[in-house]
Amino acid sequence: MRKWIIFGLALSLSAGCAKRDDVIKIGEYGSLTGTTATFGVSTKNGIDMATEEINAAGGLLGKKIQVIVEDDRGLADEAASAVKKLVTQDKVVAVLGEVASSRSLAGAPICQENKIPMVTPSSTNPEVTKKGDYIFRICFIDPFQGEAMAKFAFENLKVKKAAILKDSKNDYSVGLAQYFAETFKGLGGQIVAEESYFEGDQDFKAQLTSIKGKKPEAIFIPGYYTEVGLIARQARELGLNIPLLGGDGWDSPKLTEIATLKKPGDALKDCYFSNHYAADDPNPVIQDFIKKYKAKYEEVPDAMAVLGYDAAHILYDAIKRAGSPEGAKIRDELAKTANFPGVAGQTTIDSARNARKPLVVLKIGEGGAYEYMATVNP
Amino acid sequence: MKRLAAFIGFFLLFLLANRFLPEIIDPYYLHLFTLSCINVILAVSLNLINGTTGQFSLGHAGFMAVGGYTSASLTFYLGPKIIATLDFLPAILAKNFVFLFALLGGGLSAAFLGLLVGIPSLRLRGDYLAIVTLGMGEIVRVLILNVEAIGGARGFSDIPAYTNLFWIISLTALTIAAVASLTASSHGRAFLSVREDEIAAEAMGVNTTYYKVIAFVIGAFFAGMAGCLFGHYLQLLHPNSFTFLKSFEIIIMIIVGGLGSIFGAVVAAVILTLLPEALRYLGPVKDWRMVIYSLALIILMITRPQGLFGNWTPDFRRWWPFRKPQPVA
Amino acid sequence: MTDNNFILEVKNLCVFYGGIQAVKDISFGIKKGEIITLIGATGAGKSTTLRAISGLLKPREGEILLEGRSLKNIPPYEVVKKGISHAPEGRKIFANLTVRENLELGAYLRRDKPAIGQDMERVFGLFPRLKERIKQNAGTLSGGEQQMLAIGRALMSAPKLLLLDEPSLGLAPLLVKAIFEVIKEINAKGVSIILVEQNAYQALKIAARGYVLETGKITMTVTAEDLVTNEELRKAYLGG
Amino acid sequence: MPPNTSEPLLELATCSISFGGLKAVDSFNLQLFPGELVGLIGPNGAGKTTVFNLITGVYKPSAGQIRFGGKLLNGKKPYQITACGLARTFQNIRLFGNLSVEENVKIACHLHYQTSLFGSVWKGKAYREEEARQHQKIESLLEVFGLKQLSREKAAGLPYGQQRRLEIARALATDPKLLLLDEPAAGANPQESRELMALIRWIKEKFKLTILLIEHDMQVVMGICERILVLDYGETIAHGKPEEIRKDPKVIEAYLGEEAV
Amino acid sequence: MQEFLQQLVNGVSWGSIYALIALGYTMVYGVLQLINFAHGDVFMLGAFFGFYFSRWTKIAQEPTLFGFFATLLFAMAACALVGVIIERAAYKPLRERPRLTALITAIGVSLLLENGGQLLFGVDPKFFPSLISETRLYESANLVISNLPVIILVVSLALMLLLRFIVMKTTIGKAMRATAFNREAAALMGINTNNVISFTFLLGSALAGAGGILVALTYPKIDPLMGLLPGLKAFVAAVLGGIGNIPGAVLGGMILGVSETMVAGYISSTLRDAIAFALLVVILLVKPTGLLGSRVGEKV
Repeated sequence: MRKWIIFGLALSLSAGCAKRDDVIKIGEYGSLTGTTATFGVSTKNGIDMATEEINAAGGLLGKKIQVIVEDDRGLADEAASAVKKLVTQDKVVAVLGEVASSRSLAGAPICQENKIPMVTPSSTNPEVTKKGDYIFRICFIDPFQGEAMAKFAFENLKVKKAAILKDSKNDYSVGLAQYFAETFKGLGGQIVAEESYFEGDQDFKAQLTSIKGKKPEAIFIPGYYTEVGLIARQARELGLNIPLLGGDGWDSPKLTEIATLKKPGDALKDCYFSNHYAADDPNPVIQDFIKKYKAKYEEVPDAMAVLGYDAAHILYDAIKRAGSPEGAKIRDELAKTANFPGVAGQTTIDSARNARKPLVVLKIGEGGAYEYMATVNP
Repeated sequence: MKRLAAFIGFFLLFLLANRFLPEIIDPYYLHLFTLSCINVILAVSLNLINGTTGQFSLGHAGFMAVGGYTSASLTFYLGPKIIATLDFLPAILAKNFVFLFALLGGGLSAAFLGLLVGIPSLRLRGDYLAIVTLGMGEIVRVLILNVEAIGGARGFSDIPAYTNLFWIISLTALTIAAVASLTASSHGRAFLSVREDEIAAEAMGVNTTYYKVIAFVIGAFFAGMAGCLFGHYLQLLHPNSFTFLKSFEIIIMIIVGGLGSIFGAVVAAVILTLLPEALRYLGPVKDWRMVIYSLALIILMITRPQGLFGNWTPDFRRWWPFRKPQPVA
Repeated sequence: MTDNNFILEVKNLCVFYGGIQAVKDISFGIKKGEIITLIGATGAGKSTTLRAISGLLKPREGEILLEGRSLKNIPPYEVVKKGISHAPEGRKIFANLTVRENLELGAYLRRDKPAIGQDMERVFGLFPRLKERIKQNAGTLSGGEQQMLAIGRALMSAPKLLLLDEPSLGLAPLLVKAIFEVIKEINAKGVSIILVEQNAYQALKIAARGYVLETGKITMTVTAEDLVTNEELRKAYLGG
Repeated sequence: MPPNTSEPLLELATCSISFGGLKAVDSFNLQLFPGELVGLIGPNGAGKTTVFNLITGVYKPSAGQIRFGGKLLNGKKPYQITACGLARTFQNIRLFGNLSVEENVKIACHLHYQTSLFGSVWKGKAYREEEARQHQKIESLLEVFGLKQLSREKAAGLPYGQQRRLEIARALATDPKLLLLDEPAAGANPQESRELMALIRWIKEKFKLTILLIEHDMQVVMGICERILVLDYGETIAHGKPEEIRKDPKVIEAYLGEEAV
Repeated sequence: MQEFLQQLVNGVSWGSIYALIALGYTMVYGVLQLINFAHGDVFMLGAFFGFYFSRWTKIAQEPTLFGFFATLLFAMAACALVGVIIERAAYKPLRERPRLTALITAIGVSLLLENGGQLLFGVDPKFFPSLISETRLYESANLVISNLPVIILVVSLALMLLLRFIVMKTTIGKAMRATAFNREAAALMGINTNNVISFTFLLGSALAGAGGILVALTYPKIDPLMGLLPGLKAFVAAVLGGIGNIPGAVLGGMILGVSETMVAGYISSTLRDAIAFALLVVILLVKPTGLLGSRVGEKV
């Protein structure tokens, strides 16, 4: 009985909290369940950490930040429902989300219509920010990473014949692959094979065998770590010992863990990927973040966590500068964001509301450790 | 004549609803209403195939996808041209004319796929048919992933927002009325006879081949229109929305409602659309939303295996105040 | 009704199918070594009574006593263990199994291998046709052979009491005769039999008593003599 | 042998079919003249029901021809054959169990239904008139079979005897010229059998039917059939008037047995 | 030529995984005519049981052959238990109900295991320890054969023979077939049909557990939704081979695996699933009961 009273009290308390005017409500929607839940949860971890930091430092505009999180199960229509609820029921002042461009595209028109700023941490499809002047992104768009890795492969690694293995179900992957191929061919290189898989697949040997027969010097795999780890293993099992290249989807401690044949990360030794930051960068913002993240979640942050963290901070910073939780003012300040010192680099929002920031190329070395290779500026 | 008057009456009523409801009702509830209506169309149309005709189809999401993508291509690529040639009409009429055209295009393309899927149903039964329809749905999805002109893996975005309350309400009403009216007719009994006993139905002179295929065609037609409404509402179509899990969702609706009961399909479609949303207000145990949803489904099936309404369809005419008194038998 | 000679006693049995009462307050008994028969029109409740005895249906009221002990709440597979074997209406043989496997399943609960073998030989003695087809799938047998198999299978559990539901249904006149011969033979070996039959004339000829069921109630208890004496009865139920 | 010399209504000429190498029906010949009531008997597995399935198009004969009113039925689908004026009942009753008695009969009326799919959705005047006509026809049919009070009952919930009757009523609703009855008396007690015989005779006159009948109940067969064919192992072993069949030694040996006579 | 051989090896090893999961599907279907959609999720549980077991017992740190078998047995036993619990709690109350109802319940159980799994195990993928390390049995420039796929193939074939033996030759197998054919008649033989059905689930779920471990060894990324796609594909494989037929499940799995691999290797990897399903449609149109399936023609 006592338990129930306490439970009831807690409920009414939390309900009471929600009604108080001394909080700033921020909405977040993401895939907390479903096939892409791991990305949504990482993003949420990053956002939670940023929020706690701000609240611990006294909050925003004298108020605490309350983040209301809604799950969209990785479905576009549920994303629309979640955003509709956040915007019209919870009356949030701004929205953070989504990881996947398809869900961001479902949420963006609703935010735009209601004049609520939306910041997506990691939707790379150029269409997303074209939905209106309230929609922002703080990650690279597809062309930048694809071009950077193509240049890196051609110029630094002297690769002349490359193969592509992309996730056809994932717009991020398809986009990167497209721009990689265009740039690489433009430089004079040759794409000898273009194969694809679907997110959730486990066996890639057919594609890898076929690629092997075409004798490329490197394979560009712009996928997520969830599949890339297995791909790397299977490539090595088939005796395909050429460098694999990828994008920021690779960044996760799980990647090298899965890509382990004999020693940790050995299946990915001497492979390269583009990322937002290098873990060995002495920059205190980065080191501080990694330390705190490890302490809080007992694991190394992945790219999604970093982007979630940065997105939240960039948004909170804009609210602080706006001095008011009003949508139009927040939007104006978001648009003015310049050289924001995020973990994922110095971020500037351009006139198309996309992020301009440098990327780094990392090499996976002995024991799965990342080594900094190069910085590419937009 | 009376019928025509009723139609015009409803037409005006729906127009009024379209004009004034958004001002009265909270946009979030309106949004849920819209999604519920789309699911009602899907459930009622699948019920014709699955409940009335007894053909176990797991490919409804495929019909929806084909309808959605076809209509979106029409409004996206052809729409501006049609509107340009219709410049003598007020813009709003021209827009809605294009949408009507898209709805029909979406419905007919899905109906054509329904014809293709209906043909295997002549040879296959039960689980084998289910798996073939499921396969067809997956084939559709994979093909969409491969066509760049309709967005491929990125999804088809920038679809004009043509879906409004008028279309939502009138198509939902039309679907329910048409399927209910058909089911209650002699043709409807022919569908039922296929479900009950194909051999006996043939022996009684029912062309089971025709009725099986036609059930798929009609069901797919309405599902295609639902896909059209869906795409022009979200302004986005993505292959991930049309996996076999979507087909499962619709199947769950009609079975929870009571297989064969149109009324049940409608109620269950609404409940199952709202349930996951209502569970958002769980507070501390919000993370358990989908667990609770699945548990609720299992418990409901165990406690009410015949579905919420069994085979029962209320006789709405009885509640109609102007009905002629019927002689007591 | 406390006669200890009763191998099975049914007291005030009421059985419902859903909301419909199929058997209304019937009582009867069968003594050791007897054949009794339940006769009456289709839907009178004959099969329902048998299904209640073998545990396939749960009676709502009343008692079924096997050698004085109640069979209440005993599932069908336990009832078999207690010595009641039921050859159901429509034969229900396992069409995808061979004749031998069907017979072996009849002896599913028995562990005494040699005795099972003997019993199987006995079944073949009764039905030589089955022995010829021992390796065939039961589904390929003709209707008459399937009926033989169903009875043979029921015998394989070495029952004290055999319930036979319409063994002559759908069989040619010649076969009907043969089946009734076998039933007499089985009974001669000491097995008590409750026989449900359409063919009341044939059934009463070999039975000690017949109970006439009408819409779930026993309306009459008759014997073979009544066939001769009671004109009414003959017209209504026994034909000709 | 035939009672009249007019054209046969139904004619099977050297029809054969086999399943997995086993000849189920071998060179079967049958001529059925308008207005006849013919019985088809024989031991289990003799191929009687197979003959019905051949006539109604459920199976396709591997050889031979089937003609109905001079029209070739080979290759026609069951529903097309029914449309020609041939209706049947089934050995193991095949009603539409979950539907009402009335709906069961209505489905059989669908054959002569004129209104299009769209018309029946719109439910215009022509539709309503047709429904009314259909309703009347069904009412009178159910009346004849004593099922009128039960017209709203689920078919599966009827007692066995009434199910059998409903099946015949349903077959009649297709307006057949020829009725094929597969063991209509199975499971009936003598009293019911007698009633059934009367009913069959009556509908034959009333609806001007020709009837082909499979039956094990010798009382029924001998009582109402004008001619009888005896089948064994897919072959016709005897053919004639009931009293001739009763005495035929081949029939007694294969089927009837000494006592049943 | 060697590339083709390599693709064949890839296809067979991928197909044997489908076969392994399909066996469990077919077992349950054969007896209950129920598509146990939760089967793929029990397979997932098998992998997770193995994962946690090997971590707690420290087998993961120092893999031994004994440790591998201990993990395998633990996962099989735990899955068998889960399977029986699912059957008793969710399916048994619906035994006399239309099959579609049980099917929806099965989907419900599947959703429950997936969503519950995401809550319980977390949504991020886990790395399954290499209990058996990968070694190469044969290696040339263009053809590599490793031990794990061979193990899976051998296990699938062995299980197929074992299951066939159980079903065709043992008393419980006879009881299973009798129960499958007619539950009521089986009960009249003295067969406790509830126990037979539970045993079927026990067997099927243990198979799924074993499958989970073996697959996780080869593809060591495990997550709560890992059963979704292989489960569906394995079901397709079972139907392809003729559902309810044990050798059919293996044949169907092999055909599906090899054709998927060949399509991806030689035609188009984006169309892989489309062509796999198209193949299914074509085969079923030609032979509506699957390759080895047979159905007693309906008696009219």
